[in-house]
Amino acid sequence: MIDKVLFYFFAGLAVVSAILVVTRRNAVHSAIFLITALLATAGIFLQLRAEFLFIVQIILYVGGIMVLFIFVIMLVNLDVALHQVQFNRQTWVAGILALALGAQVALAFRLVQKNPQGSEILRLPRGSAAQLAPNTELVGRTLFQNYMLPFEIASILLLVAMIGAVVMAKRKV
Amino acid sequence: MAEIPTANFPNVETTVLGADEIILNMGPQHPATHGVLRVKLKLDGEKVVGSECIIGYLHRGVEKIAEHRSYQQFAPYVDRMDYVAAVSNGLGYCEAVEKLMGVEAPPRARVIRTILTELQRIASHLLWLGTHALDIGALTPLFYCLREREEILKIFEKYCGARLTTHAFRIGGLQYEAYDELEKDVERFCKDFEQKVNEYEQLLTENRIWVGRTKGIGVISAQDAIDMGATGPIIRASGVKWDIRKAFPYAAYDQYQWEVPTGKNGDTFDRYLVRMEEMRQSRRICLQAIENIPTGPIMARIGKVLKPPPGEVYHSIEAPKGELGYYIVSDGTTQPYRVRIRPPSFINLEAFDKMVRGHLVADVVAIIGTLDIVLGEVDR
Amino acid sequence: MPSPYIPIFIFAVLAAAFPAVTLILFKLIRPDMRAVGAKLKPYECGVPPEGGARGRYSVRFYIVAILFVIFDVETIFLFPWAVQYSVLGLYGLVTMFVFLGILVIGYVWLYNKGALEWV
Amino acid sequence: MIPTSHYLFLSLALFIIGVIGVLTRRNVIIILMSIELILNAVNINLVAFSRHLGQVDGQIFAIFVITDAAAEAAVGLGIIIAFFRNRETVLADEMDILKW
Amino acid sequence: MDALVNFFRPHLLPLVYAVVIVALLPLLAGYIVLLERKIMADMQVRLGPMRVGPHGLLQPIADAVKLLIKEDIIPEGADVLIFWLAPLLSVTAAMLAMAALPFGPAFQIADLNIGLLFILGISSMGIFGIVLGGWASNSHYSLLGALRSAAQLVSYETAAGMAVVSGLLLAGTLSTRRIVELQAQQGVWYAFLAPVGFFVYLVASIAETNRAPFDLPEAESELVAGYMTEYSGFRWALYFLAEYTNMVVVGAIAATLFLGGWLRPFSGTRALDFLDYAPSLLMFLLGGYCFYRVPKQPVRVQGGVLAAVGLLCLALAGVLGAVLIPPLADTKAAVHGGFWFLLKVFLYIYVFMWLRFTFPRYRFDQLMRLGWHFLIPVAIVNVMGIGVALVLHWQWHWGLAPALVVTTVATLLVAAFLARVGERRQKPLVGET
Amino acid sequence: MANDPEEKQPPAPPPGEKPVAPAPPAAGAPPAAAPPKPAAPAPPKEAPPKPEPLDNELVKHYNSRFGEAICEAWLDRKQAILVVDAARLREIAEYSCDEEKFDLLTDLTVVDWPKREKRFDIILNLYSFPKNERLRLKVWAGENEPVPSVSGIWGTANWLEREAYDMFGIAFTGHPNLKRILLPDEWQGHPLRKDYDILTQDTAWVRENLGIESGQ
Repeated sequence: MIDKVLFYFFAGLAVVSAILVVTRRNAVHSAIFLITALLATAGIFLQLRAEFLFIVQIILYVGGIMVLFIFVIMLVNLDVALHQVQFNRQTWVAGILALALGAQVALAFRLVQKNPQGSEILRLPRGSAAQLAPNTELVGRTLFQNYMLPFEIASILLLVAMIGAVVMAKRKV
Repeated sequence: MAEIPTANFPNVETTVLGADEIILNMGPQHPATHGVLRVKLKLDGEKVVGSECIIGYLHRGVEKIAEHRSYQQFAPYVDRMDYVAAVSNGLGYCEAVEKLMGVEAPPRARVIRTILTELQRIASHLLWLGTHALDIGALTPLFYCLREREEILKIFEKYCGARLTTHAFRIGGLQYEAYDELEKDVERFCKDFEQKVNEYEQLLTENRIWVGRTKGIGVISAQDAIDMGATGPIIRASGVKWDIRKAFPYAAYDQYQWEVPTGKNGDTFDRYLVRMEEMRQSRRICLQAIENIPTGPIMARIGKVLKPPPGEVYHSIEAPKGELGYYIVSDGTTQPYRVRIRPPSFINLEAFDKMVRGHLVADVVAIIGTLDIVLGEVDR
Repeated sequence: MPSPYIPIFIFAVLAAAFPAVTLILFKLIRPDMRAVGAKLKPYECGVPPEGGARGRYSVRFYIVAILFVIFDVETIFLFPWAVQYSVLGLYGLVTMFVFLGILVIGYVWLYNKGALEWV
Repeated sequence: MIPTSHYLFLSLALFIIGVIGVLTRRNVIIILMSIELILNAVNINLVAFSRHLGQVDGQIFAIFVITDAAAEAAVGLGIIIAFFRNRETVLADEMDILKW
Repeated sequence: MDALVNFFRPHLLPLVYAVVIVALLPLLAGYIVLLERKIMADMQVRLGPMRVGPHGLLQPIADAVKLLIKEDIIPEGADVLIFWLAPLLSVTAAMLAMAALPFGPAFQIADLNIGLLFILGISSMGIFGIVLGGWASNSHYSLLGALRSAAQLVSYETAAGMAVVSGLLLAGTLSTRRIVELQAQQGVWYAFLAPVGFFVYLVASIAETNRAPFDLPEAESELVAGYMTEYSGFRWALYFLAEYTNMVVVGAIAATLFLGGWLRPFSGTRALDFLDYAPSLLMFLLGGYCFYRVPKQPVRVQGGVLAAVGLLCLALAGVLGAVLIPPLADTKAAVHGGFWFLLKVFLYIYVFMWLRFTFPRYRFDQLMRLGWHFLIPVAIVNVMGIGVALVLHWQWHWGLAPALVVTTVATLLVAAFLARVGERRQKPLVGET
Repeated sequence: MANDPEEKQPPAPPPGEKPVAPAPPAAGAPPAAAPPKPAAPAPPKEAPPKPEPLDNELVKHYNSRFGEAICEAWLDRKQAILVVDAARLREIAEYSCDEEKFDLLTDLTVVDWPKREKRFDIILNLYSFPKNERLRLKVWAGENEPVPSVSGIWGTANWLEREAYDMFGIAFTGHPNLKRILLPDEWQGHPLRKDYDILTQDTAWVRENLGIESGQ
């Protein structure tokens, strides 16, 4: 029961905040709602027994990336930007496209659930929560043993990002 | 300060997006501007590319007041200019009027004047040190300094009944005879003081943060300092060995042995060192002076009503902040025709813009502190 | 939700509610004075502010934030590694050496370019 | 026990909101935020499957996605800063030159 | 209803703790402020607060009442919602971080699998309270202070995180309780095994809590009050509460990870068991001193208050002493654990205060340089150094002590090198004559 | 570093470092100065000095260089005063600074004599580090007569001239930023003129900007 309550709470929070993110005029407000959405997602992760990911979401996404966003918003004088038109003329197109996309995926779900043959796709064997148990330890072991190469490549990605971003932002390097 | 020539400051890299800079206004109600100084800073990021001092918030028209008071009546007013060094102000004024009248204070009066003025210099420097350290973030020296300053103020209080705006001297000499234990009090203070100064130095001089915050900050070369008319510790820290007490000795300074400390780089750290050393030298003068206070009268023979002959005189003394000059024009009446005060703080403050460019906002407070201005004197 | 998180969740609600409730409660209790005039002006040392306050600030802040994000990611990878270090042993050490080594190259580059200097 | 499909629908919703944001907003920063929303939706999906299968791999992918998001945000915002410095705007439809 | 009761039953104790923490934390913060003022006064040859209550003991309460009923001003042009929200965010984040702290073997809201990361992560969210509060105020000083503050926090967070990792390498778990238990088993505090890590954490945590000599964001001589400039009354108090709570949090992290948590000093040494009497004795002496001062109070009421405080101390002494009696020995660990833990946290905070009253303030670029040019590389090297030491210990069967000594010395050499390089690179801002 | 007497010092230090121990006063006269160059502290007790004409080396230099432009020269209380022509002030100032080494402009001020034809004395108080002597330059200027600014020669003059403008309304030509310094920009009148007093002061400004009644 409590699980359900929490799920709907977090999911609702995430969706409402997400909607507010794309509709607020003021970029700072958008950022705040994005933070809320990300925190709600972190809650969802927690519910899904991804403790480590929960805290990664908070430290990296909320405490890191969003700080970056807020800094940039404050750097690019947004008081001026506030008086400009915030939405472009693609709104309708976007709405229709999004609806079509949503309908398509929803339909696929329904079809899959109705159709006994196709249902195999979603009837993947269900594992138990206990298998995710000492979460950090598991993540650590899997990350460093099975995904060692992607991990090293990630460092190259970070290196490139670091250099690229600094080159972009700094006038004279 | 219409346009800021950034071209002269090659180190100033434009780090802000776009062309426009921020104007940051510090003061008049700001914790670090020592009163009601207002500084408008043109910032590029956190770097100062230009500044403008806006003063006059404390302007009382002291020079105008002088024209409507008799010579003696005006004497207490000068105490209110540099209110942390009232004794020095009074000394300058009394000596200027004496010079205008062609009289001279008796030797005993001059020695006592010297002692009190040097104590005042120590007191003023102590207050400077405390607030300067506080600006840079060291909380504790302020309280130590005030503790020592308190001892000096106690001596003043015993001598003339007032602590801050003392009006200690009269034209022609002294009103009050030195109280019985003056020598003992001064000696006791001076004995303790040596160790206290060393204590402050221990707290600050070797401190990496303090050195980092003051070395190379607010540099002003000897040439610039002379050009900007800076006097007192500022010019000495730039390497000019110049002190009015040596150049044109007044009071009883010619009787004592002491040194004029100078610095090399003219930065905030050197000014700090110079002032610290000045305190030691003042202590030295005091110790010499109390050893032999001449006996005799304390007041020259002057009438009750002062009527200096027509003419003019300029007299200056080495106040704690620099050259404090009085230019007095007499028209032969009992009231001065014109009194012009050359305030050291005012003119030293003029060098502020030169010192501050290219530094960070945080250095602005260090530079204001090192200038040791008193707004009562700047604005008069 | 894993069970230890339930008290934490409740604690979070409490911790958020406590200041908010106090704030509202005392708003009701204290005498209601509407501030007027100069009291409402933003502090600018006693003079009217010049230019909007939400102006632009040094891009250095942004560079610091970027570097922080990158190093933060790095730190996050260190945590599971540290926790599993007794299992990973030498292998883990070498893996992390390579990972940090690549980033240290970037760090040295930044250092030499002066990107880490504030002024 | 909440069925996995619920999480997938949540993910879908966030994804679509993100897409709408990307398509309709003019402010590049908000577009980037919408992209973060999309990435977030992906993460929910990954973690939901990780839970469903009882395998931790999905979470590892999610960590990489977040790493990627950090890199993307850093570079993306760097580009915005560089662009803003030259054109004084953050509106996407005014970014119509390839070189300045 | 039953369902609800059943649901809460297993969490009853943590919930009580939660309520206790939320209720006591503001009081604790208030008394830390009082203590700070007293210590400051002592270092500056004065008395400090003496008026409200005996020796100013009721000062925090008077302050709190004053702040609560103070006029509440929201400046013109402020973003009202965010202005409202920001201090709440700050204080909530700071408080929430306490959830995973082990105040004693028994007193902990939740022992999480990711405990330490949880504390670090949640407390890092306080940055939003600062940035948003500064932004919402619509004032130069606030925004500049906020940005500085944020830049400072993020700069030192990395160093702090790395320093924590160096401790974690030794422990191998993120659970705060396990970390302390492991230190008890190994019989040594990690501050001795990873001294460089501890030092880096000490410096970084001072910077992260915005304390002098790193109190740039609120350097009153430059930025007036930094991000708090426009805040007054209770909102301002909330920021203060957040700051002091953060001090407790970082102190608690340091105590847990590096200083043996709730363990008594030399907890493993039987010969030093007499130290168990110390807590009781300390409280007894404190209570005795209070009673000694009672007759000297100028006002009756003050004497009464002091007597009450003395009684409280004696009661605590009684409790701390009673658990030494064999029948109550089971509770000894819990009661004494709390005492030692709080004592360590307090000593850690005392170091903060001591530094604050001794040092001038860094300039912002110097602060950044210290963080980025020195602490972060040293922290990285330190992590690798401890990693190497552990591999030497496990794989090549070196003794742990020699291995750690070797790597620590190597780390220190690197640190010295970095300091040298940094000094050489330091350019004057304007042309020096 | 501080008190080492052997410290290097760009401009020569003043002489006069004789620790004599004179019981009587009058010991003050600086030694090194040129013969008639007193500029010293209080003279001994005697009749108040009358202004006496001055004709020493220095004045001769000035006379030979500027001739007519040096109107008068006298000694008052043993202090040298040189009255020069306003039109050539700049030139003379430059000469004083560069050739005669009066490198410090100690003070610049004004005295108002409303009954005189040229009502203002502009007074420049100069000091020379190498010679350790003072010199006072005086310029007579009428009510609306422009006076050349010397702020290009001595940086100090910038604020001092602004103050003189603020207090006396003297328009210095060539000053980079001549505006009021102590009083508000919109203030009416120049307070240190003799015909300005508390009854004629700008009460309107005070009422308008501060919302109080000023003065009497």
